[in-house]
Amino acid sequence: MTPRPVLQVENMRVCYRKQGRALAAVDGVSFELYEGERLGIIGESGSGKSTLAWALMRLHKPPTTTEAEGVVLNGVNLLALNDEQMRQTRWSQISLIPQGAMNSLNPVMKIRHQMADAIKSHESGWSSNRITDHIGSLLGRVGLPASVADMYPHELSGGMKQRVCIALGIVLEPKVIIADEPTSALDVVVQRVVIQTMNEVQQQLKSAMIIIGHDMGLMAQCVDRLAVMYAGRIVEIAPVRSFFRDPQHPYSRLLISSLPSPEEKRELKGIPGMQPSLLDLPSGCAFHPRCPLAYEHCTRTTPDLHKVDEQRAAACHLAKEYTA
Amino acid sequence: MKSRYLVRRIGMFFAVIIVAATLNFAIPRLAPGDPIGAVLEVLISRGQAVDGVESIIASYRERFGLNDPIATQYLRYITNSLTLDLGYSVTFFPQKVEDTLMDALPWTIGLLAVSTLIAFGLGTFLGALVAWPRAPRALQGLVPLLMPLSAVPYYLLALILIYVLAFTLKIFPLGGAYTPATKAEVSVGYVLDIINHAVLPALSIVLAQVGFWALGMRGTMVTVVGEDYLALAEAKGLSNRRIFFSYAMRNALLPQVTSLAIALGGVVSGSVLVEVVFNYPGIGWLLYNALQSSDYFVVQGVSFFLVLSVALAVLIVDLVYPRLDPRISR
Amino acid sequence: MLKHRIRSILKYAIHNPKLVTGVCLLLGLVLIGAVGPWFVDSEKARPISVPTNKQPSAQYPLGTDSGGRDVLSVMVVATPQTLRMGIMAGLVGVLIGTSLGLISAYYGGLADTLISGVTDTMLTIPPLAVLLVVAASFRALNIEMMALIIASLSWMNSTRALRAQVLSLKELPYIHMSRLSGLSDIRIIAEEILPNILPLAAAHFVGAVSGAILAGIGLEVLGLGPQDTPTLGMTIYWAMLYSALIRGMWWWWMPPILVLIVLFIGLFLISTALDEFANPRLRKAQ
Amino acid sequence: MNHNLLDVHNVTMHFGGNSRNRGGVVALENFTLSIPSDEAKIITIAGESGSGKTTLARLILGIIQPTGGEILYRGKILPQMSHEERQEYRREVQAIFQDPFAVYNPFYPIDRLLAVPLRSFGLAHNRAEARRLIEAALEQVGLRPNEVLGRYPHQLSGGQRQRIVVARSLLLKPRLIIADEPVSMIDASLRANILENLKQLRDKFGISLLYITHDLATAHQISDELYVLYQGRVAEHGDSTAVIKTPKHPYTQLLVSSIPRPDPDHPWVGRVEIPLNETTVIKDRTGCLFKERCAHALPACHLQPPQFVVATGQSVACHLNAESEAPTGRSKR
Repeated sequence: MTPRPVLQVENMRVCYRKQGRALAAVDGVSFELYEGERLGIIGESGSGKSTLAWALMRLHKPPTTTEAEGVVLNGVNLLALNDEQMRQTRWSQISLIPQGAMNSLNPVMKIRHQMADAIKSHESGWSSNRITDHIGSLLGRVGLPASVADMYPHELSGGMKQRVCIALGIVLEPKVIIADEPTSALDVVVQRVVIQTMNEVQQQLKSAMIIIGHDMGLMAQCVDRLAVMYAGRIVEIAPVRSFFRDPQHPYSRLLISSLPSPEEKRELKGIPGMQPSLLDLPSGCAFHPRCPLAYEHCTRTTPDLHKVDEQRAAACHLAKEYTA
Repeated sequence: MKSRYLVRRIGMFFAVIIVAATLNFAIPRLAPGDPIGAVLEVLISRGQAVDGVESIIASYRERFGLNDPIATQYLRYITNSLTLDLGYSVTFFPQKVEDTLMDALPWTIGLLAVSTLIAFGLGTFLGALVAWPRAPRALQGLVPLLMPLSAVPYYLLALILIYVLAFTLKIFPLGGAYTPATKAEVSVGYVLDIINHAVLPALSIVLAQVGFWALGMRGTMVTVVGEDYLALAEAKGLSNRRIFFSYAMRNALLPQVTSLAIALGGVVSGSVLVEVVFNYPGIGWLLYNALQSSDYFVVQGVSFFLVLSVALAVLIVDLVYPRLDPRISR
Repeated sequence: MLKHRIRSILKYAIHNPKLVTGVCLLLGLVLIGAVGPWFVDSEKARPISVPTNKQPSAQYPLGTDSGGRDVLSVMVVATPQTLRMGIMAGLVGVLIGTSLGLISAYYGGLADTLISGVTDTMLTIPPLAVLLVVAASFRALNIEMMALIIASLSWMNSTRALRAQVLSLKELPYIHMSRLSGLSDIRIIAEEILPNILPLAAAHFVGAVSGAILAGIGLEVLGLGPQDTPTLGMTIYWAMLYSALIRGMWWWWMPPILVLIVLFIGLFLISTALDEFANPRLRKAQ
Repeated sequence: MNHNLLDVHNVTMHFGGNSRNRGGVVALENFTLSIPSDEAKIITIAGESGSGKTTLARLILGIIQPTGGEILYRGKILPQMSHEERQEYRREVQAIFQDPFAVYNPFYPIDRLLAVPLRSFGLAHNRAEARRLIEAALEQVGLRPNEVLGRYPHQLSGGQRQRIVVARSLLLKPRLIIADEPVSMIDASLRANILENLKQLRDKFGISLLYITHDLATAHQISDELYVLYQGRVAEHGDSTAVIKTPKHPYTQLLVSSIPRPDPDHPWVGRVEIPLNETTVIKDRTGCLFKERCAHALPACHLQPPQFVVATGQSVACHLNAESEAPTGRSKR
């Protein structure tokens, strides 16, 4: 029985205003997230991946606009909800593990209160010791002593703060958890512990997870499917094994080849040029200035994300077309 | 961490008082002629027939012990100041300076403390609302109004208020703290009379200060609104009110309380001058009269009391601050 | 290199409504002092030079006071005096403040503990308290003396603010990089740190001028200002002494107050605009 | 007798509190390293945050002075150097910092970063020569001069800015560059280009490099020698390929195994336990610092392990290797 999709995003566009122009940080992104699945979203800085995460929770403020044909979470179109309904949905159905855990916790409030107010703002019936027990067990599940509940953020190390954010993210056992570069500021061993904790917690809850990052190695370790974003668009989406063995989009190939492999000391080859600024996007395929295979057609028409086979899709004129 | 912070703050309190007393001791000696000469010269020039001039001179000569070495004079002066023995008032001799001050102090404390607290509370709340993106847009209109108000000194605003509300519209009395010639007794009428007299002075202090606090708070709120923990609070689906009070304002309050401690000096000076404009019988009015009659030691006494009250207020704020910011107490 | 930077500052300044209004208000006041003497005989600002207590009329546009002075000429003479005192005190105050802030932050150690200790202590002492004792002891106070005394009590705020900014700048990698490029401490301060703190120093200069005038007026309202030349504060003192308010002589005390209010609002607008320029996050909030 | 280019001899750095009482933090303890002056090498100092690697960088650059031991440049410690020697030291020991944005004074265009050292070290006599040298250096690192000169820092990308800093080093023809996390804030795909530039410094210009990083994967690519620091002490040291391929110290093994491999078929093996009271700075510095977290802790671990030399020229501070060759250093208390 194929797992049913928990989240369906259809043609999402997020535009913000800069120097008087509307710029599409996320330009027509569509994907599906299945129950219990871990979807990775990878891209260089400025590719729009964090913008997408915050847009899913409708957290962008005017003048930034968020439109989409549909953002359906468990059958409910989030864009159709009014503010109060959306507020209720946040954290109970879809939660977020922030990037900079360093200052994502309120510095003058105990960890206990920062977890309790998330509960109280959604569940009115809970007694206070039920909340206290719940917080104690959550901290235990992320490998932290219950005494952390009565500490302030400045008394915790970076790794501990990040795990508090994970505990916070699952306090209402949401259907979808978005992790926005959860370990970018952490050392490699602490990063492994945080990822290990996140995976265990996600398996227990059976909730779907979107993990956003820029480290290919990390993605290979903790996602089932991987989407690559470039200049606000998804250019490739595929199961993680076939992605690494047989990347379809030239950008994915270059990303993989630029990685230092611990085996042998081969000559390092980075990707020439840099991520285009949204102010002067190249015509046609946004990657063509840096693409070794680019030809005349690429500079004119923007390739759409088309299926390459049953489970994979790529946005490149050269990628093969899937015929069912 | 906590005790070291306390010791430092109390140490600072005494340092400020000793520096103030030292200035009061040193400045007159830098002036041409000696302080007693200055006092006598004023008395003679006004040809005032003051009975007992000789005893005043004798008490001051003993008081200053002009032949004592400067160091002993200084030490005696400091110990006297610390024990609030501030010498004799020239005009109301033999009344002690500290007693005249003690009579006037309750009025100043009442007026100053009440209006400053109102102004700080109101201004902080308004400033927070103005900087809050989801606050009603109408509040933005307040900002251009608050700005000029906070630029104008208290006593100038006081003069305008007297002219408009007291002189022309006659809603409030022109000055003083109570209707003259009423005896002080604990009755509702008397209290109402005091309040009626206190409204204009308090209003001028509050109006002149509320703008300053609002703009200070707006500045800190703007930085706090951009912080990550606020974005996460919103992502957590907390209510707008909860985010505004316990996440945004709670954090923006910290620099605001520090700026309260710094601004107290200016607040006290401004309020003292408001008393002069309203003939309000606090230490400001006492100072004005002392200057008129060159009652030299009362002037020094008032100056010392000003510093004492500010240093005390700063100490209180410093003791309250760790309770607001756990990063200091723990 | 510099011309590009100055042009961008000017471009920012012109579009900033606060700065423009503030500067216009101040220019208006300066004009009173500069252009006034051509229309008005400044001799009439001296006591008993005109009939007393005259209503505003064609001959005396702003009427006369009980001391026999023409109020309009008093305004023309007094306004530049107060401005001059404020700017002198503000300049000296901010120069002391900036250099102390720079030295204590950049060199740290004993200098830092000493300077910050003195700064925090002096900050708690209200300037008026010290000015009282000084004014009461030195009877004859002229403008320059008052400016210097007030300046000696108005540097603390700028020291504290600039010390904080230099402390944060000092740790930035481009300072280490300049040291690695062989720049001496003096050149690092002059070429790397100073340009970045000028906007804040400018904002504090305007703040110090406003603070100095406030302290000066406070003294004058108590009668401790210069007796020989008319200033705005002394005019208010004489008006209060002769209870002009109750005698309904609005033309005596209203003009100095209006001039002062315009002055303070002008200075306030400029200092807020400069503050926003020095602190980009505030600027974004408009 | 020509001296080593750099000798870091038993250097200790203590912050806060005075050396006698227990207060304060030991950032670096008895660190020894030497760089020959005849052969250019890339030496990597790897460790997590709080391991003392940045402190080491600042010590060698002369930004801070050591509280114990000494740092000799060409056989002389900084205070003993004459003015000329110190100027020479200033020019020959350069740095590349982590944040490519904060290295530029926002008030000036980026040209200043290149022009100032030329002037203060007298490497160019007039503007034309300075311009020529700058353009040549920019081309060396793969940048087109007209694209970057005259621009302000915020108008350039992280990768471009970092390469300009490398170009600056080329201008000064230093003998040693301290690169403190030079690529950690650069996008993964652009890192390779900068690492290539760093390798060129050694291969084409004979400049030795002290590469400081928390990312062992990049260390393996470009460095000859590798030091692994833990809480201010050297856990392991030796040829970089040997240390990464066959790590002997349990901490190095944990570090190497925790590198997320970009290959789904090489997942992390087993679970990593972090002691509950995990704090960043370890107070009890007696014995081996890793004993709380070490799976194979022995009773001997309460004695601080000396550097045991393992056969392949690799030295390890861990009692597990006690049976190998006699310890080099004297056994600590």
